[in-house]
Amino acid sequence: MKVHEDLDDIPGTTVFTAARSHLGFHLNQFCMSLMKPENRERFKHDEAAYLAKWPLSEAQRNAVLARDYNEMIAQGGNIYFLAKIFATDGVSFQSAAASMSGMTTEAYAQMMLHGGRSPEGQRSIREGR
Amino acid sequence: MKVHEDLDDIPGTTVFTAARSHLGFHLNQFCMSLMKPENRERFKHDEAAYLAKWPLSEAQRNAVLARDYNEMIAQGGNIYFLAKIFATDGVSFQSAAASMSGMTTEAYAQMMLHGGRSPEGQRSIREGR
Amino acid sequence: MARITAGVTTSHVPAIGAAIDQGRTETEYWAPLFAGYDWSKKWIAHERPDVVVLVYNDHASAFSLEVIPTFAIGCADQFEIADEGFGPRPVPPVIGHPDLACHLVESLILDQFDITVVNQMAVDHGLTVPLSLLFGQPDAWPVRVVPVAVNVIQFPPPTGERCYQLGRAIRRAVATYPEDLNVQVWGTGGMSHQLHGPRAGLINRTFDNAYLDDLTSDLDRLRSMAHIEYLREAGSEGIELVMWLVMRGALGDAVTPLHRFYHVPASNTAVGHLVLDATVS
Amino acid sequence: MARITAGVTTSHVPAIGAAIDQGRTETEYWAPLFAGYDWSKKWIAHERPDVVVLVYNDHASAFSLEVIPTFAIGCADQFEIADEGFGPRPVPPVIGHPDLACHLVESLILDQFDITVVNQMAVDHGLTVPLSLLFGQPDAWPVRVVPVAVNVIQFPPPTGERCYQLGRAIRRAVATYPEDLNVQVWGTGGMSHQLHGPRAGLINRTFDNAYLDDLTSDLDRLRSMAHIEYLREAGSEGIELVMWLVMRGALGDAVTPLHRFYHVPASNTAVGHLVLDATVS
Ligand SMILES: [Fe+3]
Ligand SMILES: [Fe+3]
Repeated sequence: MKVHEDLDDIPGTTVFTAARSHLGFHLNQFCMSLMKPENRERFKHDEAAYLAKWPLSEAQRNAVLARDYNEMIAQGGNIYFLAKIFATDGVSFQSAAASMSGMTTEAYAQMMLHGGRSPEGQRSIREGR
Repeated sequence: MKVHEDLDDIPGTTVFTAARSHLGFHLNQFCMSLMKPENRERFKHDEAAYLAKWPLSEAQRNAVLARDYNEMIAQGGNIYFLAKIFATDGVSFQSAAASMSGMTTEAYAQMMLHGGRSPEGQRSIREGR
Repeated sequence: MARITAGVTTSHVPAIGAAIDQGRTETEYWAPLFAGYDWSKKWIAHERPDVVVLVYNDHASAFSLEVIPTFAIGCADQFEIADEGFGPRPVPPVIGHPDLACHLVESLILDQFDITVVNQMAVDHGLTVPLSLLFGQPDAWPVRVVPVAVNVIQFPPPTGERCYQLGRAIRRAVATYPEDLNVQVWGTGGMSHQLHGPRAGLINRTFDNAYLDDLTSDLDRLRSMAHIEYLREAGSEGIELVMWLVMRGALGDAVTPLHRFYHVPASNTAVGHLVLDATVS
Repeated sequence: MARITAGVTTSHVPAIGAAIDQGRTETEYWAPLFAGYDWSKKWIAHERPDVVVLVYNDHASAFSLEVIPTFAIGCADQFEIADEGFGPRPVPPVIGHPDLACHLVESLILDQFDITVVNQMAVDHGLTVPLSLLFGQPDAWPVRVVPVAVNVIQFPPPTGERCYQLGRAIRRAVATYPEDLNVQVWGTGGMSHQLHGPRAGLINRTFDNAYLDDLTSDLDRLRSMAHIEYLREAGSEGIELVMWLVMRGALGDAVTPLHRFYHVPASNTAVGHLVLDATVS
């Protein structure tokens, strides 16, 4: 996979490059299928059976079943595609974002009400700023 | 529809502009459906019933049923899409081209063997060259 | 001749759409946000544009990973409302302007922009939330829309400079459209936000306000801003801001700021909103 | 580092594919055409490129009228063979080079080309007939392919100059790919032909031969040729020739012609074929 030194230097961030898009193609296409209500019903009825129709890696499949969004992203998922999963679950974007940052929904909501996460120290790993 | 004086000045030629693409959208999308063998079978079995599934104008529908390719093109058809119809019919591209130019397949084939249609007089209506 | 009279920028958060659709605009959380659009709603009711060229990004709604256009322009009569996973927003379908859209795609391709022509697509919150913010909840949208979808999901989006140049080319193309039309250009997305990973929730007020300033006072800085700066400073999803530069390029050299608003938060996002007048006096 | 070593142009008529697939290459009608590729088949067996960046146009196979990209690059592992209405050609699937393709799309977008990224598509005779002409009927294609699909169906295609500049940008991008790869760039389509309407069957030998000449001797003339000239002189479908300019731009300033062939007819079309060496001595 192509190395992007700058992109990989941003703390807590996974930039969705062409190579990640290639890795996550089927995972993200599965997510797109959840834009149809009948597919959401099928998925909710039997998640494993529904997932079996997509050629996902085991890591991808397990991450979906566990709703481990950071792991889905590590396996090529993109947040706008993955949003179809938590929309199907009735989970808000804010709750999903909270879970990815390791915070409770309440603590995250309070952080946002107080101006959000500061960019200080969040810009560059190697430059420590 | 946008006027293209130059494009409309070429004898016997219909340039497939964005406006014609808009006009012929459903006609051409119907043609694309014939890329699946099961759809070709359905179409051959009952052409009118198959065509009824597409929101075509009456002129478009009649032109398809009559295999009037010049009329299909006047109604927004594009030759690469329409090619799916004559491929379904087992008609060669050369025969289809012959019919559009008002020639028999044999006469057209002879013309091509002798170097094709000359560009003389075929470049511009208004300039007569 | 058609003319571009004004530009609008605004963020386009899905939760804003939900607040409107579910009648929650007066709550303590949402009222301050919607108050920032009161001036703009009155302004646009008076301006009555015929067409909005609406620059937005699709969020994995119309475009899957199968085909990812950098710049796509919608030439359809009508655009359905996408189901983003919780049913389509209860808003009217978006009515296109196929004749102007066809003119734009032909002009832009001949002007060296590698446009993807789209004859059928659904539109998501990126396009409909800005319409709701400016027009409220009408039975039918009072404007026709030419959707211009910009890829900002798969890296790299087009550069800020390329977006700015697309805007300039849109301006040239609109000026050669024969019908007398009042055209606005909107740029949506941004401001700072990050929706994924441990850094989710990043907001950078300083960056955002400098961006709002420089859209009228130091455009050269924004035109030359590299993607990595957006990503570091405005959050990974804040790179949507490049779409504002299409709007800015379409307004020509001189603009007059009419209205400015900034608010944090809307869900995970900082909301920025500008109204710019492009009318040459 | 990867390097572009050579370029090939060739027409890509469906009937040529059918003649190969049905074992009719030795008939009176077809033998003179295939003889024109004998030299090239020996040449490429000796050259053994690792990858072909294959510039072609889709003929309403992968792309319907729903989404029409001006420039699309395929990043998939493999591309299936399209069914163009009479079943897929009986040729092996086309194996991609996703890593190089991803590098190209990222480089080109940052270099101000508005590429559409494609992760899944079928490929039609526009791509497979040139492979068959150069490689015959192997069990597997001996080369990986990065498909570059150019819209030439809905007017306007990109200009010749834009195609040439895309080629130059491909050259810059390939030069920064870290792996040592022997890359060829092919431009397909053309030469003069018209497939529709009363003017069907138009062939312009004079125009075609001047085009073959000027690809090495007066490139400026070809770069500035307007679409209307292609349409008037080479037939409406002859505008596919703009794709040859992508190939030419990718070879750099100095090229050495190695082989040239011209033949009329193949079904409705004039066939032109060039092999150009790009190796700097
Ligand atoms: Fe967005
Ligand atoms: Fe072709």
